[in-house]
Amino acid sequence: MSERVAVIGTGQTKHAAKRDDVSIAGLVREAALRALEDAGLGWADIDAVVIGKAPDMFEGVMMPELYLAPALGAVGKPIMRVHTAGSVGGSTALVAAHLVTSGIHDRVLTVAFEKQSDSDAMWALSVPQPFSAPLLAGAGGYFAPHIRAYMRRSGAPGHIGMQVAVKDRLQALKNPYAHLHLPDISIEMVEQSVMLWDPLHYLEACPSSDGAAAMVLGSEQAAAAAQVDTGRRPAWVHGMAMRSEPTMFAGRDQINPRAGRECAADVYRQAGVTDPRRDFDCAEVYVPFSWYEPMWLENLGFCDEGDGWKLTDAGSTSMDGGDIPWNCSGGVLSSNPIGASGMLRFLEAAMQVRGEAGEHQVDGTRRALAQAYGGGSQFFAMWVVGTDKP
Amino acid sequence: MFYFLHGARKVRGIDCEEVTVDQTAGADEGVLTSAHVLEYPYSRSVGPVIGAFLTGLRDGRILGASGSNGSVVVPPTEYDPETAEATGELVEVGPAGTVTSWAWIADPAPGQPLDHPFAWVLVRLDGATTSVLHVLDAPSPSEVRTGMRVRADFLPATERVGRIQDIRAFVPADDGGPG
Amino acid sequence: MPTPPSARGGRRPVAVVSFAQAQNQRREAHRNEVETLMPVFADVLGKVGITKDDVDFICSGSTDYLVGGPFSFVSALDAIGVWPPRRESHVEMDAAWALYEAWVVLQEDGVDAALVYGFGKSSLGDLSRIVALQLDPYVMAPLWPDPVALAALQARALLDAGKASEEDFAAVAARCRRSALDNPMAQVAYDRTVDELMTEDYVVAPLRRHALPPITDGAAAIVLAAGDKAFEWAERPAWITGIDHRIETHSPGGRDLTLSPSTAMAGRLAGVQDGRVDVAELHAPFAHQELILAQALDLGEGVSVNPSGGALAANALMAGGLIRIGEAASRIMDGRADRAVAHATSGPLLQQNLVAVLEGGR
Amino acid sequence: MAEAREPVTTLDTPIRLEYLFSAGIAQSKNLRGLAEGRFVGQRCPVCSKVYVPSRGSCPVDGVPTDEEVALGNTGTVTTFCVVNVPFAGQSIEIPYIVAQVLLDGADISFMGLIQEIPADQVRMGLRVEAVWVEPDQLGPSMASVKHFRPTGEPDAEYASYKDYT
Repeated sequence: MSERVAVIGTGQTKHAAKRDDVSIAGLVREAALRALEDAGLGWADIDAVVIGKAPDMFEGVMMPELYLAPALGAVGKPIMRVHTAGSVGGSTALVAAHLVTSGIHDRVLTVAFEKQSDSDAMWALSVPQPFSAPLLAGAGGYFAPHIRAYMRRSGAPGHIGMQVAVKDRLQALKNPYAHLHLPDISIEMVEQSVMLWDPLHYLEACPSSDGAAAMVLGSEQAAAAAQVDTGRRPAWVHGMAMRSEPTMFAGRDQINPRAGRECAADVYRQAGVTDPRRDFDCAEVYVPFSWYEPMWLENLGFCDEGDGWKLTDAGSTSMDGGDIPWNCSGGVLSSNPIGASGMLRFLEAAMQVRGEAGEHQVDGTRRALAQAYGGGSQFFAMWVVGTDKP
Repeated sequence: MFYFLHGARKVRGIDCEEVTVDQTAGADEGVLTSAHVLEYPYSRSVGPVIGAFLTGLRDGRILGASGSNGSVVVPPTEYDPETAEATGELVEVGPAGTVTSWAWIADPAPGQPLDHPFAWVLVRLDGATTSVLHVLDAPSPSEVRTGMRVRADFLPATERVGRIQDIRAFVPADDGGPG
Repeated sequence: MPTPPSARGGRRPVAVVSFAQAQNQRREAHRNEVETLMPVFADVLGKVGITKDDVDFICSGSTDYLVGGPFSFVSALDAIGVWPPRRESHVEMDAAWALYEAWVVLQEDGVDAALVYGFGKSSLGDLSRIVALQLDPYVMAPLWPDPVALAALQARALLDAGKASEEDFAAVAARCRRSALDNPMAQVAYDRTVDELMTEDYVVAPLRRHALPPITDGAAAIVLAAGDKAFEWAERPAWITGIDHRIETHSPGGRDLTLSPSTAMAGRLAGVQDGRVDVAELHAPFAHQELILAQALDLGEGVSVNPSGGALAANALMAGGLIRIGEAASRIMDGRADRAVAHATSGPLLQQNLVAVLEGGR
Repeated sequence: MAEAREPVTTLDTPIRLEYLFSAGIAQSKNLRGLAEGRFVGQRCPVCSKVYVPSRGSCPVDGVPTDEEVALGNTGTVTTFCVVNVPFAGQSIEIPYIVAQVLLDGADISFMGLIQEIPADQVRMGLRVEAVWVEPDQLGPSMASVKHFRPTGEPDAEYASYKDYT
């Protein structure tokens, strides 16, 4: 009964540690204007705007959709602001997509951003709160123990994380928008980088970036019109899902969270995917620390539990000869404007399906998966996009 | 860092009734409270248009942006606030203008531009089609009215750094100007 | 089986079937947000005899700046128990927009019921400084204008335009606070005449103390249900026959502050004009704003405006808009009204507005 | 004014907001326990799991955890990481160990500092006990726990804590 929805335009900024050439409005407009241009549309063609970002404390602007509404052409239109922690870029795209699948709007602009250099990401993510435990470990200190637990549970050898770190940075060299371009990246270089939170090296962690991502989502009619105007085909959304679970509770599996498994099952059912490794041509998955690639390979059902690291080890997730390339854009390990990082996954999957990914295009991609997660591995957002109209 | 509060705090009067909030309530049942400060010295990159505006303020002049249908937006934005299309060239406006609304503040709060009583004002600068929010340094509310002429009073050049507070305040101006 | 009234926009009839709120108060001295929300959830689910497992979607509205720390919505989830994993989302907006998101999701198959909630403890910080951070961060927020001063600029514009008098502001405040005497959840209720109120001092001229809202700690929740499920759970569901929201430009100096074109547009698209309005719950934190909103919605004589007392009786930030929808829906559900308008606002000086039309049908 | 200056490209807008944070009823009970040098957990009436610290609700069942449970001083390291990076607010000499500690009788682990053992000898399953600060330093905060140190008992079996990593 739902209407079809497709991605008909994508745009992103050049991501960088500090985009000191733009205001907040300038940053989001850079991505939004590229998405509009890609869709062959102007501001007046848009029916509604959905904007997402992580905590307001990054920029020190409370509910910035109010200040940004005129910058995004939203005057006289509906605008919504989503915040679901690290998964927000993905869930923002899903809220926008529902505005189309529900039959309410035809063309929705969705934007996600973070201009975290206005403050400091480490500070904003862990503003010290009264009565809470003293800051013991910093951001990675939260995830490193889970990585150790994964290694113990799966028996993965120590070099797997470094392999992911190298692979994603090599792939980022093919993405002109990526923040990190490290042409000399190698296992040795990762190994010799500072061991931040043992077992995590510095080069196994994501950077802190300024950046924005934008998409125009269209109804079946809007997609047909855009294809005629621009000659570029839409990426059809074959399935979308969100799941949340509590931050902590007795017996919670933080390595292979049930919310992630069930979110994947839901989105696969909608898209008719039964064997993700076979049915997808590539995937964009939120991997902020290298070891999350093998963990999410298992969580997303690309292999049996405990076998994720074997796929990484065999090079299966590499663009260079792998059968199921992950994060051809360079992923979160290469660009991390936190609020936009999830939307970049969704957007990059759409670019692959549209054949518009340039140098990091996986030829012949017909179906791709995007995943974003946030909080303490507790919020998940996913979509499946494909070339075929569902 | 941790303390139990004794005595009630008088809360700044923005309630609809004079209220004194008893912050010891709850302590009787052992509920703990603590002071918490959220503080950061944000440093914002401003981009070309706001950058030009702030540079202009540092130089002692006020710039607006040309928008659609002959509008001149002050303070200027990269985009027309109604259509989102990019704004055009920057034009000098003011420094005099007309008050379009005002509100008298008898008891200024910390961080506000003046530490003695003043009026918040919306000022339509000569040559602009929108109004700027700032403060008016006037002796009393009886000397403020909508439609009155005012002009920007800049800080001395040596004290201007390129921020909205480079305009110290607006002041009454009996210039008989366009108002 | 009865049929729901015809609706605009949506393809599937969706109704409010339950509403609950915490006692609105100046300072909740004991409970944290989780402890405040738990009894509200028990109440809102209990009223229709369901559990958290009966809802397919959960959506909330809140802001980190009231608490002064990031991710405040995350711990609030512990008040529900989102296990097994749930389909859940959050807007950093008044929870009225969370309700809008839920209404959108309910238009599709597979989702038949949603729990929507909002919460805000305004007593923790200094609201007059916090809210200044909603303004343009380059040229307005650095001046730290407080919300009362901004509201006074708007009230002055109304006076200057000859659209209202200070007595009109007092009349709104007197009526709302008098209505609030019948609302056990209200924070401020009294029976005072306009003449009495006009003797109060100005806080920021032309606003006297009565024209201001209280500062409130509060929380609220609503259960939405689609189609048959609404009839199953409620004797008389409050059907959302229209809902829309619009925003205006940001800078107060770029708007005619005496008008609310976004409210007018949302109201038109929600179908306010399609029938007689019995009750209107308008989210007007300042007395003069009710006049602007009533005019924008073209509410004529005979409409009972803010029978709950409105935001002048309790002003829980991030929940206040949702409470307007809940109060309007309650009057449909208990048969006191057949057709109600609910309004929510966000941002400085009514920048963003949502309007919903609720109907009981036959 | 005379000399040409660089155009303005950045704007400093310091923000300072003051709050009165309130811990709430349940968390206050736990914090007052810490001020007395002991751990206080709370049991969920539905699933019987013991939470420490509790925020007042069971995150699974969404009901108040009213029953207080006194917990002992010992527990097990379920997983850990070695911190090698200096960062703002840090007061301990690097490298050091931050571990998830599962107190005996509790059903949830929390983060704690491990000391009095060389960093390279810390392991999953290590049995530890809390070392509290001097009595006059005790306060309603996890800062009352100076660190955890090995008890010398044999390591816990992996199976006993693998669900709590």
